[in-house]
Amino acid sequence: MIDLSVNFAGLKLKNPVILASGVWDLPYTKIIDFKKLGGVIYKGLSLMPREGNPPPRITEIPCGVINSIGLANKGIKVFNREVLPELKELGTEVFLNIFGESIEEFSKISSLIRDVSGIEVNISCPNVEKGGVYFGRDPETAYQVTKAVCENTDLPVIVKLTPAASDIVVVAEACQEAGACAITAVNTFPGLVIDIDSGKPLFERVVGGVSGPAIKPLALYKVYEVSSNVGIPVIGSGGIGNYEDVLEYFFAGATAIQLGSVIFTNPLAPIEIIDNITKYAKEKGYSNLKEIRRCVDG
Amino acid sequence: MIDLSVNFAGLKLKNPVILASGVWDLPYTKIIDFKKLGGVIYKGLSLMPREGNPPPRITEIPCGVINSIGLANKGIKVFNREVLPELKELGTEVFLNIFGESIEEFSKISSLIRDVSGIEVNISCPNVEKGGVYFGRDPETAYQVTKAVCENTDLPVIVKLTPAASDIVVVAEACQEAGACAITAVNTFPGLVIDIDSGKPLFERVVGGVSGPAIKPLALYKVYEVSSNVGIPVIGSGGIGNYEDVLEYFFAGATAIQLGSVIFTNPLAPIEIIDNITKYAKEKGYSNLKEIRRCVDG
Amino acid sequence: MVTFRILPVIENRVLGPYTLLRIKDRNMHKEAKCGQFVMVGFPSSLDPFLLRPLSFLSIAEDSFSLLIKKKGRGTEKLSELSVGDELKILGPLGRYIIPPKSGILIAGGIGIAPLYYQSLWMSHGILFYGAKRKRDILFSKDFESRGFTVKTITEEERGTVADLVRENLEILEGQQIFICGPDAMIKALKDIIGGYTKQAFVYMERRMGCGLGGCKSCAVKTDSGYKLVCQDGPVFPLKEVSYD
Amino acid sequence: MVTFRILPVIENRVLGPYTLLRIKDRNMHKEAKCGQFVMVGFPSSLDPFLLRPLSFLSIAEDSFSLLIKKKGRGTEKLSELSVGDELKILGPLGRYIIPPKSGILIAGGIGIAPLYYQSLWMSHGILFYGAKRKRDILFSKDFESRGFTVKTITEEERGTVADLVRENLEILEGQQIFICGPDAMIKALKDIIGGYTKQAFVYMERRMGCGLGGCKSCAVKTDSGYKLVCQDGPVFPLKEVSYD
Ligand SMILES: Cc1cc2nc3c(=O)[nH]c(=O)nc-3n(C[C@H](O)[C@H](O)[C@H](O)COP(=O)(O)OP(=O)(O)OC[C@H]3O[C@@H](n4cnc5c(N)ncnc54)[C@H](O)[C@@H]3O)c2cc1C
Ligand SMILES: Cc1cc2nc3c(=O)[nH]c(=O)nc-3n(C[C@H](O)[C@H](O)[C@H](O)COP(=O)(O)OP(=O)(O)OC[C@H]3O[C@@H](n4cnc5c(N)ncnc54)[C@H](O)[C@@H]3O)c2cc1C
Ligand SMILES: Cc1cc2nc3c(=O)[nH]c(=O)nc-3n(C[C@H](O)[C@H](O)[C@H](O)COP(=O)(O)O)c2cc1C
Ligand SMILES: Cc1cc2nc3c(=O)[nH]c(=O)nc-3n(C[C@H](O)[C@H](O)[C@H](O)COP(=O)(O)O)c2cc1C
Ligand code: FES
Ligand code: FES
Repeated sequence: MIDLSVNFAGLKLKNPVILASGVWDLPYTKIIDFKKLGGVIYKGLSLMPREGNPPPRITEIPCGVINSIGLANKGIKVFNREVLPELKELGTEVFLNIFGESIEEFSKISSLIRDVSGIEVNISCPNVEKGGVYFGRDPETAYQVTKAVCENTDLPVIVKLTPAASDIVVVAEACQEAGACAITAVNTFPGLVIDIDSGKPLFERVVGGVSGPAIKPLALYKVYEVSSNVGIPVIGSGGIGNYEDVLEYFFAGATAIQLGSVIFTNPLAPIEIIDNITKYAKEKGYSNLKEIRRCVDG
Repeated sequence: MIDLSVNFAGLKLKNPVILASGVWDLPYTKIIDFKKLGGVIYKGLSLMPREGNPPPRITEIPCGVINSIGLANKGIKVFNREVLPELKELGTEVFLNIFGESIEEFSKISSLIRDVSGIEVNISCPNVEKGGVYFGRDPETAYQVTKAVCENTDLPVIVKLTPAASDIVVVAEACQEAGACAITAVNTFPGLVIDIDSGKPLFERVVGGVSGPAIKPLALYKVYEVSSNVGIPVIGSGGIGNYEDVLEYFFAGATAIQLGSVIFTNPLAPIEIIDNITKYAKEKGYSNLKEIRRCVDG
Repeated sequence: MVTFRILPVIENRVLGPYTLLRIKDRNMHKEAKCGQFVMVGFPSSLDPFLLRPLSFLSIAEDSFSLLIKKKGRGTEKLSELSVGDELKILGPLGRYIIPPKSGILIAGGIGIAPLYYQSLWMSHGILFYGAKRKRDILFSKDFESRGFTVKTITEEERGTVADLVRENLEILEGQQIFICGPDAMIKALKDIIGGYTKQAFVYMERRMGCGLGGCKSCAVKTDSGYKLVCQDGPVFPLKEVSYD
Repeated sequence: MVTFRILPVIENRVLGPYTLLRIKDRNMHKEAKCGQFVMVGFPSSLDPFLLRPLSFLSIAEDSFSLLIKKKGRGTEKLSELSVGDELKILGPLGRYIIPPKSGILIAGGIGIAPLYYQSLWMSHGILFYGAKRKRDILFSKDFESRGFTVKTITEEERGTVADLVRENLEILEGQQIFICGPDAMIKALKDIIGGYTKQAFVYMERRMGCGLGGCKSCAVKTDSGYKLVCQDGPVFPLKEVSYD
């Protein structure tokens, strides 16, 4: 038996494959066997419900997508009542991705979170007016947000960073100092698509967030930068589509990885990737992830 | 007749399509009719010859490429003697892309440039130990380099910026203040590819520069940011592959555009794009580029 | 149950201005219901990246058919497929509707696809059908042979389907109405058939990421906030859909 | 003259462990010379992005052939093409060589492709040819029928082509030698045939961007600095190529 489990943040995931925030919801139980996943991170939640941005909210770009969802969600209270009970039945570790427009909002929402494995703090969404990347670009604000969350929860706190920060390592260090026990690197890259028929930006908010294979080498470099310089574990996110990509992230220093846009083009990718990592380990004669990683360190 | 000419930096280009630095060289005369191009920018030149980085120097990524050439070139003196005479025969505007590891080197090389239409200052290459992005990330150094170049030449000076700057607008403003008459936005994005067989980065220098369609929405956003905030013309560069992409760049505020990696996958793209812009203008009843642009402004 | 599979094209036929693709599959007829759709993509390349939402045109025991209008790169590539080429198929998706035994269908252009499929679940009715040119009108005989009265209009001759409906408003009374067509047509119809909207439904289109309620990208503005085409639709009560 | 065109595949044949693709073209035979190659890519998708360098295997009046070893995604997709599928073709590329009337060819694996093409320009010679398995050895009869002596070796039986050459060193004397195969093989041969290197040449492989001397990516380290496979090569004097 190959042991794919990973430890981080005091947790033990059965494997390193985590569904990223914002790309899936409960209907995916119709097609994915969630019990096989290492974990899932639920769509960004705010204190109050948010409508999200007007459509169009997504479009294709070369080898990827750009979105401007705007963190549409029902708010933490409705979530706790209506969604949480179902998430707890999924049979995998559940993390909540949270978003606030102020430090106070982050404090409040954190204190309302219960019955999950951990929190992922979103200071990296490019699709909102306040908070989001504006917090994640600035090490000082990143520190304060992280601290506020950590003070209001006993759950493990992961902070999800934006590649738009001028120096992502400095931001990661600030989060570590404030009590984060892991870093997710990275959220989407800010991008622009113009509708050539109107000559105007496709999205009402102009900027959108770019994800998918197009950003893989860019995101991988951020993971490499953070994991080479920061002591806490890094969860890699950005353009992962197959097990080879996952290996690249391991070798760049990631402890676990998240799958986002790939499920749009192959909803079975999470399961296929877990199967293929197992197959790879078998073929190479490795019995756990440490041995896979060691092939670089040693 | 459709007039595709553009004016910038006191120059009149017959059309807005410019071949970017580093992707072409004289053998392309075997396949492209250079007389049809708006302009060409020659491969980054330094004061002294540079060997460049050890191979591999390029590889494919999803919808693009990543390179680690390392500014291999023969140096400005050999260039002036051996290459310049041939470039002057191309029948198009020739710009020289220059690179230095110090401000002094930039001064010296600038004073040795003659008989071309202008200079593009490269403070944005990610593939070198010194200079390159290290200069282009910092507004103060960008200012000093630009000033040094402007003081040593009467030619129009364009500065080519890196998307890795924390705030590209601030860098662009610094260049404008120092005397730049146009901005090229942007050079390649820093990225990483790992060879999963060895578990090590594919390139000896670890980081490489990502270009091609994969970066188009990211680069377009940078062009939009710079052109919305800075007075001098912006030359767009990043992932352009067809005339629709060129229109996106126009509507985002670019005055002219550069074609880079596309010629790897379609060396005739520059000519096809010029033909297709003409066709588009005809179909829409526009007689020049101003009218195309106006469809947004008006 | 939703499945994701790689399935082969077994027929590619030009049909008026559109392409009919038939895809081999023995399961869809057991799973799919009225009102649903699939998402379709190209294996073994990351470009084009996203799957494209397409309605069923019809479903047989051994295959199902799609009717495709060339719009951009994806539909263009779909139109060029050869027999034997393979596609990624995710589906069936969307909330199914319970089709009325009889009712009124209002189609504009390619909007005929889901309404044709819906008509297969009905026993009779009336079809109002508008298109650009006369030769773009498809399936008239077919509808008639299955108990439908077909009223057509073309822009090259007389006007839009909204004009046609306006001329026949009295027919709509007391009937269930199903609309599919471009946004402008839906808007116009909403104004025209205001009085009958309690019974009117519309097939909506939005750019989609996942097709499975995950990404929240296919938002349609309704009186009670945004709803999702892939989860709450594609069929919505016309009166709910908001155009302000 | 270099051209860039979209050309159709007219034959896809499995040949041992490789795929032979024949591409319809009436011009290449007028343009291409010994030692050259083409770059090949897929139209209408941005992924895979780059063109792949491939040697000519042979050129007829109405077509040219490539011999392809599956290595990664690009060569895999090439192997799966059907007759009628189209490819982007850029070429002919590289510096041509003047083939000797006779000489020695040393091939490892897929290295047979350019050497087979070169042999078509020669009147006779000797081929040393190594492969993994016996059934991977191609064209032996063909070479022999054209005046070549063929000496083969396989790893499953006896060893590598370097071993074969070591056993036959005396044959090399005074001959022009052309080598194509994996880097490790070239390195080994460089050590073994040191004394004959004045006359020895090697077909080099590097990852390429442009194929036209533009991007400087296909650098090969030589005694006089980096040279470019696509412009100065692909054929280099063995003694120049540096392996430190
Ligand atoms: C539920 C549903 C059912 C549909 N049924 C059919 C059908 O049966 N036949 C048919 O021809 N068309 C149908 N459409 C529209 C079809 O999905 C689009 O025409 C198609 O996605 C355009 O793709 P493209 O690559 O050609 O265009 P591009 O403009 O190149 O596509 C770019 C991106 O935008 C998306 N997009 C562009 N236009 C639309 C649109 N109108 N609706 C949704 N996404 C869009 C594409 O999916 C893609 O992600 C349906 C749409 C929906 C939402
Ligand atoms: C001048 C020349 C002639 C060649 N002739 C032949 C031939 O006749 N038959 C044949 O089977 N192979 C030949 N090769 C090797 C062939 O180009 C590679 O096997 C092929 O590019 C691999 O592409 P891929 O997509 O399958 O591999 P991937 O590893 O997926 O490719 C990723 C990228 O790396 C490049 N790459 C990977 N390996 C090589 C390599 N060995 N050489 C150059 N680029 C590489 C690819 O072109 C692509 O850009 C030749 C190479 C050169 C330089
Ligand atoms: C449609 C969409 C919605 C997203 N919503 C969120 C979100 O709510 N919170 C968040 O932290 N990240 C969100 N993301 C970012 C993803 O979780 C992920 O970090 C990013 O897409 C990069 O990974 P990928 O390239 O694998 O998609 C969203 C991404 C997409 C495409
Ligand atoms: C192989 C290669 C070499 C390059 N060399 C240079 C260079 O010497 N100087 C420079 O300013 N930019 C250089 N660039 C960047 C391009 O000029 C261009 O700005 C970048 O590739 C983005 O455009 P694209 O996406 O159209 O390729 C190089 C790019 C590539 C791919
Ligand atoms: S397409 Fe993702 S929620 Fe509808
Ligand atoms: S491949 Fe571009 S220089 Fe050789």
